[in-house]
Amino acid sequence: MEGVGVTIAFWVLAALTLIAAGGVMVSRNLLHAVLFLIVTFIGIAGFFVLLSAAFLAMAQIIIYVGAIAVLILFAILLTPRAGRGNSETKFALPATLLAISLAAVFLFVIHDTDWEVVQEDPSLAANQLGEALVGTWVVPFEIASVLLTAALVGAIMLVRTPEEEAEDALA
Amino acid sequence: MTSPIKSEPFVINIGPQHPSTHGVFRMKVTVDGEQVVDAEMVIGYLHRSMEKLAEERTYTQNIPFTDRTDYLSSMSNNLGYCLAVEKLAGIDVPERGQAIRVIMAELQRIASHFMALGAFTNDTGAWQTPVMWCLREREKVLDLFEMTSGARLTCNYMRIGGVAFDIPKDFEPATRKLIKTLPGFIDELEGLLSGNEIFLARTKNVAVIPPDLAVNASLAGPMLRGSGIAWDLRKADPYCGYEKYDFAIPIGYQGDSYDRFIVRVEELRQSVKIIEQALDGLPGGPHSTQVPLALRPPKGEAYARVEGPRGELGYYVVSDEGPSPYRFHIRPPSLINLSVLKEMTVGGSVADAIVALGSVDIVVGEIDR
Amino acid sequence: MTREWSGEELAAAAERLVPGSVARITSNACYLKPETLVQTFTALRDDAETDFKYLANLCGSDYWDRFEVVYHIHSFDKNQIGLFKCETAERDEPVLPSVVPVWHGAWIQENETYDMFGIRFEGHPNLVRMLLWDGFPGWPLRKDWLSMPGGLQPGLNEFTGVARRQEPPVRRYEE
Amino acid sequence: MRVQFLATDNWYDLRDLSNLSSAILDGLDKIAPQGVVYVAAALIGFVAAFLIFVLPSQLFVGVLGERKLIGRIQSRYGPNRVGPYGVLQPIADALKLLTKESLTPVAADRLVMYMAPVLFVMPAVLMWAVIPFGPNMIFADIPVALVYFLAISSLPVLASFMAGWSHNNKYSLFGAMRIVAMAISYEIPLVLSLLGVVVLTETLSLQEMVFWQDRFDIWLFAVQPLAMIIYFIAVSAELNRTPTDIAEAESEIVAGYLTEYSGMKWGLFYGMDIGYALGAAAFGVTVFFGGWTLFGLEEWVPAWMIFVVKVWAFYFLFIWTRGTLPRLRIDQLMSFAWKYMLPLALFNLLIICTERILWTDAFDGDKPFIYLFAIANIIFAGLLILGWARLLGYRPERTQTRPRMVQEAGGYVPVAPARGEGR
Repeated sequence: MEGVGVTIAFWVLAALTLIAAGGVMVSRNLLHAVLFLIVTFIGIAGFFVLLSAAFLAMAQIIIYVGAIAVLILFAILLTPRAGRGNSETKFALPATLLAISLAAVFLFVIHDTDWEVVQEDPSLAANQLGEALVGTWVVPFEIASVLLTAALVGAIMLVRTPEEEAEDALA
Repeated sequence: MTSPIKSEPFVINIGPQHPSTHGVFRMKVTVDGEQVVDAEMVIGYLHRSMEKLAEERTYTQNIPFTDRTDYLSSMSNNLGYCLAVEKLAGIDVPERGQAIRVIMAELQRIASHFMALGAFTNDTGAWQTPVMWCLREREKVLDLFEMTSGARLTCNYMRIGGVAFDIPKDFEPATRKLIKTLPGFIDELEGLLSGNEIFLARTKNVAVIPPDLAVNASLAGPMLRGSGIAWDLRKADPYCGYEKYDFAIPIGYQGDSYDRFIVRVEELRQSVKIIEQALDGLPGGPHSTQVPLALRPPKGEAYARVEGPRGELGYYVVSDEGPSPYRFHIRPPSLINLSVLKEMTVGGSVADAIVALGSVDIVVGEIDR
Repeated sequence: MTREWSGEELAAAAERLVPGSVARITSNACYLKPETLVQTFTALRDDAETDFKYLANLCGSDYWDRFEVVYHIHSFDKNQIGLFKCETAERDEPVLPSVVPVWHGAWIQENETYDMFGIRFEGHPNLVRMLLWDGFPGWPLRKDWLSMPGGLQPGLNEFTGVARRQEPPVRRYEE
Repeated sequence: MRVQFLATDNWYDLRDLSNLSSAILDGLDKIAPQGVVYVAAALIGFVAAFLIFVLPSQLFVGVLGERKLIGRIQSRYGPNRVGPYGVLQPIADALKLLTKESLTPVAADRLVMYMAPVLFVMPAVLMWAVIPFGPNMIFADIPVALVYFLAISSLPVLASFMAGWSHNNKYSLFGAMRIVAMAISYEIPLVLSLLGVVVLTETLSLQEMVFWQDRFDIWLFAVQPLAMIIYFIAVSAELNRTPTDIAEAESEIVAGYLTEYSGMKWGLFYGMDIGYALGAAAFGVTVFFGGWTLFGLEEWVPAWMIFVVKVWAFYFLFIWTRGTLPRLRIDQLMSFAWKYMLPLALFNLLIICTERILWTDAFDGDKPFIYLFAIANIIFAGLLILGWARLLGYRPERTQTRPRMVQEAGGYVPVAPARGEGR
């Protein structure tokens, strides 16, 4: 995708995402932080659209905005001290210094490497993505799913109430 | 071990202003997540202290009070009070008066049960469709009341010694027409709801009351019969000639909200049968005995009980030969049926608490008196 | 037809189950002593012959010189009803035993009686004013609580009519 | 693709409105600077899809039609006071809502509370970009239209949660928690049922699906009845319409996440609820009921007319269930989604995949076998629905719908031991 419209869109999206990311860190109310996080996810989905990876953009919105953000909301609601704000901590100064140094490292790396620019338009159709996932990359795909299931079962085991554990003793 | 997810319970007010509390009735529900931990009712918003006012008025002036306690079944209330005073003063009522009283009480039971069934299905979430159907049929019964007593809701039709005035000429054909159409509608209502899977899922095994708790908590009416106790005052202690009519008592299986629903639906059919038999054998003669307005019953007390739509409706009247009763007490079935509110709602979800409250079929006028 | 027990029959049954529990007898009612009230009612409820398992009605009444709590209790299987009473001459702080241990449904009717007459029922799980608000001064259904002239205007928390209070036409209730 | 009867490409041929829009855009392209044409195309798309079709049908089908039909179901007249036969009722409602004062509770989170209706409306408009109204009357024929629709339909859940959370009111918190819990558990059966369609039609774009159904002259709901049923239940749960409207169950938690809203903020939620229902109906029609085609009729009658009538017919299903069914409890809904809908959707996917392979390899894709599969699928659907229900313990014959009758009054009548204790 070329043309002047696309570059304008890129810069607007970049600004939006950065502001939202900043908002996540700065906002006092925890719920506002999650809402800013959702805006960053949508911004990243916008980047995928700009890179004409439409399927990835939609998947990003479904997975991140539709499910993960909602799970974070649940996590916030269920933890007892849900309403606490991001109060000042004495680590504020060292944290900003660390952040600046990290940013410097990233910028240098990005600037230093010579990116190999792909010429033709890499339009990634959904079925190619599907075939790649189940064809060449089937092993990592299966390992990832096994890992996720293990994590799921682990989470449930962690949060079991004493009575449920007692049941195990009987069984 | 990390502590399990702990959510602290908080109190929500299913308050006086709420779409499904059938009037000004407040239930303070302590909720832990979706589960009800404790339920407590706050009543008294409609308290007019009828019992104190009745001590300042003569026996006949008290009859309009009985209309306003349970405004959904004014005929049964009048009947209960008049029976109590007649028992106290030893007045007997002519045959025709008794037959008219039976017809009116049964018509009132049909109208009140229609309102109860409609409101109950409304609580389970059926979007006002069953309640509209039930109210459409209830209108026909109210037209009959308007034809005889002049009023639809608080009829004030019965007097000590009989009924205020005789039934008009076109009352009987209108009632017969109603009796022909009602069973068809009752089957249609039962078809719509009793077999409906979602209605079953929402009401079966909800607010179960075991039979011994039902007896011990002095419940009455459909609440008692829903738990399987075959107790109906019209059969056990027949008044106004109920022993002449043959009808059956419906009783439930395990005392959950669904049983109370099907008991009420079946009672509608039995009432239609009673009205039909009463209309066929309507005797001639006077509709009431002459009773002096300033009635002074002899010293003593009387407790008369009537099977109202919500249960045993008792009137305890003490006289000291004065023109007005010395002590006037109404046994409110709605209030006493609520004595098991905590046992019904604790453990279920908030939605079940609403359905449980709906299955009790309370009338706040009677609770607060 | 429901068989209404006369006073003597009730007293005989009560004496048979718990000797010395009957205070006095009238034509249709039997007065019980407050001390053994709960014990008598439990016996009456569990006894096969009386089988009074169902408390139909419980209400208080004020007879100027004494308070009285009336119990209509009922049996389903034997279809009979009995009228028991329990009285206390105490005027300012009337206390009577609560029958909640015998019949669970009594708690609501006792709350109402306490609300209307001020009769304290000890042994009651949570005796609280149900129909009226907590700060309500006085017990409305008592005979000496004036409802009409000079009585309490609803909503105000202290008596406005206290100054204009006259004595009511006294109507004694002789036995 | 069948060529339209007497198809003329000039702009006044109303059967295919794309001629009109392309004529406008070409004219504009000549005179306007370079970028303006894109903006104009977007505007025309918005006006055509949303303002001409969705908003009027929201008002007349959603507000007036629904209230009149539910009135008829409840044996009463719907609104008939404002204007002839109540036609002006929706406008009166809109004006009333606009002029009503919209309150904000003191302890409410003002920013989030104002943002929620906006975020609730935005996806409702975006949803209509991918819905095909005619052969080339589609705003954005993107190859991932189906996934786009799923992504957009997960946004209003967040807006409702924000609304519920920001009111600082117990009932709203209940509503917010309920809607989020339900949306997650009903999204998976929804996606799986649509996956079956994608497997059969080998495409994610809605226009392609309509062409597929046109080419094989069979509607997908006949080929996959189970997917259609699961779609309908899952979508009515997402939109929380009865029997699953527990998020704003008025009999329990007064109005759920809408309790504190009044005036136009509530109006937006109410209007856009109907907008989403229409969107889900349009999507259902496009995927399962052959979109704008009607076995060749679209050559004579304008395609978008067929589509609009079909959407209103599908919307009638929502009205019908809303008028008759009571509401399920939250835990019943959850267990229904996970224990019943999910396995059925997986079974459906299994059957469709085997049929797909059979169809392409053994019968190398010729037409009559699709009808064979359709019949087989209908039988499978019936068997699966009943079989899985009975497996979960659904014994309808055990519930007695009539009480026991007793002639004599007396004590407790013990229940005769029934054949076995049903669920």
